[in-house]
Amino acid sequence: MKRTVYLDNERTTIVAKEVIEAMLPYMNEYYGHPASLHMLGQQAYEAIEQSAETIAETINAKPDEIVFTSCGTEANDFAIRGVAYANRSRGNHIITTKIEHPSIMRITEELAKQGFKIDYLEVDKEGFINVEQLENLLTDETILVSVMHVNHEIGTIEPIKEVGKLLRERKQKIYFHVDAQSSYTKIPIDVQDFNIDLLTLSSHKIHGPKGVGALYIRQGTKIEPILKGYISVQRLRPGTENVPGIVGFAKAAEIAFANFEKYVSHMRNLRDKLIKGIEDNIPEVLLHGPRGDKRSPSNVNFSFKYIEGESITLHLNMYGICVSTGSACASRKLEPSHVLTAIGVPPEIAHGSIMFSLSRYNTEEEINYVLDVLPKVIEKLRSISPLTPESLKKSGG
Amino acid sequence: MKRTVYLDNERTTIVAKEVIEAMLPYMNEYYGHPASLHMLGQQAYEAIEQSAETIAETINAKPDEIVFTSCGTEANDFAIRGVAYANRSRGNHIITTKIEHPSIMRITEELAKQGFKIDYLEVDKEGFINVEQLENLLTDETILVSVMHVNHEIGTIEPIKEVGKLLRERKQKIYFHVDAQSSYTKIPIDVQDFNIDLLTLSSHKIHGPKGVGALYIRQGTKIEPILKGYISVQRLRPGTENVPGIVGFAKAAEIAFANFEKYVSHMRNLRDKLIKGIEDNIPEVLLHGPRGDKRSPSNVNFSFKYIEGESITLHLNMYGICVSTGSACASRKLEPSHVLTAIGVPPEIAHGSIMFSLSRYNTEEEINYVLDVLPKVIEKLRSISPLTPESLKKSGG
Amino acid sequence: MPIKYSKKVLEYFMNPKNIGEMENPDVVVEEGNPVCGDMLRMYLKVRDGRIEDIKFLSFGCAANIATGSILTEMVKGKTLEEAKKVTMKDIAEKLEGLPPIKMHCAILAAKALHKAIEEYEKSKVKNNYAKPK
Amino acid sequence: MPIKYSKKVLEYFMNPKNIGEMENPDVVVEEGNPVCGDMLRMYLKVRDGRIEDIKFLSFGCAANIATGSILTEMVKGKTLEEAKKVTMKDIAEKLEGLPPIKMHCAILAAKALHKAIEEYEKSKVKNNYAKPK
Ligand SMILES: Cc1ncc(COP(=O)(O)O)c(C=O)c1O
Ligand SMILES: Cc1ncc(COP(=O)(O)O)c(C=O)c1O
Repeated sequence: MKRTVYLDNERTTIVAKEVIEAMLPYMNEYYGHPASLHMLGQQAYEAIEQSAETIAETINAKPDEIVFTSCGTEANDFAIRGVAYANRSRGNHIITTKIEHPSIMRITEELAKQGFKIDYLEVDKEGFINVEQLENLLTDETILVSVMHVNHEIGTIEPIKEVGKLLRERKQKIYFHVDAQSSYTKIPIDVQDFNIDLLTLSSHKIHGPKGVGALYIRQGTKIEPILKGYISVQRLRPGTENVPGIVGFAKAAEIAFANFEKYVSHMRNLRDKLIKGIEDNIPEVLLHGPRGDKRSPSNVNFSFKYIEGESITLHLNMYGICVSTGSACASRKLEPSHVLTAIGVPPEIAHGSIMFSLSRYNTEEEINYVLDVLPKVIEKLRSISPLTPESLKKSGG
Repeated sequence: MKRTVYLDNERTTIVAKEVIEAMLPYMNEYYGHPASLHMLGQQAYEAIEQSAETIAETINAKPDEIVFTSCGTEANDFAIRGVAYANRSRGNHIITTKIEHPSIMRITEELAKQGFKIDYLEVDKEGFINVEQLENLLTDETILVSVMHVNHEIGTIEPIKEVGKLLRERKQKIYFHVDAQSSYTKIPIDVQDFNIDLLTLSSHKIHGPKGVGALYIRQGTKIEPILKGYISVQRLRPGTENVPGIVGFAKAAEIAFANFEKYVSHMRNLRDKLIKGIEDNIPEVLLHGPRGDKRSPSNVNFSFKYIEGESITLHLNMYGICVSTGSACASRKLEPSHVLTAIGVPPEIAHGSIMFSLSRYNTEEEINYVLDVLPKVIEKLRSISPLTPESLKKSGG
Repeated sequence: MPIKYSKKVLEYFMNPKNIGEMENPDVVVEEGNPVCGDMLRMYLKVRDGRIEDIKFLSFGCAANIATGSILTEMVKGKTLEEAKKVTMKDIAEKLEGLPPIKMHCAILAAKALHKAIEEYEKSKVKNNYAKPK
Repeated sequence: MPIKYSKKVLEYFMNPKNIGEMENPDVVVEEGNPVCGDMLRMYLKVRDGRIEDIKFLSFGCAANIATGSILTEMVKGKTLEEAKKVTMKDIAEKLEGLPPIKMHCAILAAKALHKAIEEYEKSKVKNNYAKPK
């Protein structure tokens, strides 16, 4: 009955039709256990090998440097704790940023409790780290640097390549981890060129199925598995592999890379249309993150002043528009987005933030629909808000 | 072209048609992130809740006592290390058996390295533990007992209820974990009646998709998560949930329990037909594990003397028959099955073991086909073997 | 656990009651703070010890708007003494439940009401003292 | 990693060559042990310093059968000196590769052959000494 306009693609995406089709035979035809000797087992095993090859190729890695996990969160945990524990004898210092996804932050908080020393890089108003600050923080004890490629809330593209270059020049080995979940299939990644040792990918962000992630681990990296059970056929990650999921992930990557330029420029066009439309039609808005080429092609994030994001989200939902908010009201901890806080957005404005994240399936017509609905919703909520430009100036932190 | 007779259902199973159908809408319709506020997110969230309810009901538990994982291996790791770490202050003694699945054994080996004291219960010639031995091993330091419900290789049904009763009578709390992967949907489980605190289940063994397992955790159990990342909507297990996988798992359980008696007696009939057929038609064979009601309805495991299991497996594969072997030649460690070793099978006989494991989809006609092919294969391999009854008697360990 | 609202909450959220500014109220109070993401302004008009009119403005989430709506509905026409007895539990119940993490919205609404009544009573006392002619 | 055999290995496994007992061999040797899961019995008939006939029996995996087959094919008709030079690497190559975990099968086959030749040569020396009439 009601239309759906899905603009929450940074959270998760629809599974592509071709991906589902690629998965099905591994559920009801080649459904054997990849460690089994018989035909159905061998086919499952070869599917894993083939999928690793596909994924590896997209980031200029080797197939046996890809380990499939159950999600990006697990891959991040694996990368950070796996390297931290395996290299503890060399040092206990880890550097990351203030705007990482919580799946990294929880891990570094955990490691801090265990005696690791964690430094969090500051970011500027657009969300960029400062490579000089990173350089100044490096010590002989530093074993790992983790910097995300693209920020998942505000779309900032971090200077990964410069970080890789800096670390390459150091005498001692400092492992470089990149969480590439928000950039994969949207911004080219070359683990050789960028000097990346560990890279996190996730299937459900690229029109693949939920239940699969991957960690690229450069050959020779000292790392410890974090799940300790019995190995099936993959090294370092125990348990029966999610074969159809892995096949679907690879298929999703294949499709995205076969049409990389087309999909990305489509998203970029919609992004710019949406940004312009909002700025032209709604007063008192604030775009978070950079503009143009330094911004992810799929990310739009605005604060609508004087109103609160959960209310906006739920109102838009009534019109079939699916978005996310960085408001405290929508978080389990009742705190506004740590990313917005890190770029200096005051909490009362952060509460009014809405992330619109695009996929290749969105259309111009959908953006028009949003640009029709959104101003009404914002106006309605502002009409019942006690806040005004003046009241906001008076109210303190 | 060639027919397939799949008898490797202890390793993994075909995904049921109805299960695939139940999963699809969560890939391309209700594909939102379960933590998202909008409709597509709420639907995903409710699907997880609903699935937990379905699974919980089948084992007489409450929905919020079910935590979904990525596989049974992870659930086993979570149960054992999670409880061990969280209860270390109370004691460091854990009791398990000599015939657990490697996904348990690797964990207890790991814990032993970390200073835990692990006792492994002996089993008799049919694979049964002795509850008296367990009782004698209990100390004030014991925090956890882990005994599998049904052995995955030889189908022995362990006296779980008696173990639960024994532990219930102790003054101090001793957690009881049961790996029920080989029994779930085949032998009734009641976590209240059996006094089980933690129960491992896996989807891909019951005609559900790969990539999903579950751990039942009794309310009030002191347990620590083993993956440390950001929580999505489930407690204790971080990462974006595999929503379609979870839905498929629940659907698979639902189907199996709706037809429990029918499916089980079908498998039991085929099992007995296969056992009788082999014993009647092939000389010098040895059934591993118990007979009758004390044996899993889906498990048949024979050694064919004087020949080796990998060869048998690959020969049967040429006829489209998919089975597994406990031979050293098929293992990564070049050791025969630790289960067969534990029940006292000499290695040269263990090498000739073949597990035929049934599902509800197998037919009598398939069993007839196997009983037609198998004797020829065994004879052919015996005709090229240097071993004879006499030579085996001479050869030593 | 994500936030799961009852149908009633969503109904009141989409069609809030007694929302808007009020001309010539007897009292205006604010409760909460935009910095925390939740704020309510409440207007009260009292006649003969009864709440003749009550309105509110909301900066906040769906629960904030819904609790404000239901509370104002509940107390409109009631005596001040009756209104004082309304608790956050009553509000949550009328809404057919609130997610635990959103109970603070019911508290906020109840607080605003109690503060408004208090201020009204204080001002009356003051007026009583001021007016003896 | 599961065991992944080349097509050639599977071909030789399903259709093994030179397999079976031999009547009146010059030598019979065994290599390996059923306890370890791999055992080969090899029969050799030599004429004029050349391997006139060679056969084997196998208790073991597909690789065991395939390596025995290919090796016996490779050396049949060769001189003993030529046969001695055959290594496990040659065997694996002829089979278009063996999984690393299965290289021990090629070693076992090569060992059996070398042992058989050695025994043959020993027995000839003995016979030579025994026969001088
Ligand atoms: C940047 C980033 N890292 C990590 C994650 C977590 O990955 P997953 O959802 O696959 O567990 C996400 C997605 O939520 C993300 O956007
Ligand atoms: C008894 C038992 N426990 C644990 C496992 C491991 O579970 P999974 O294959 O889901 O990782 C298996 C299956 O291989 C099993 O049979």
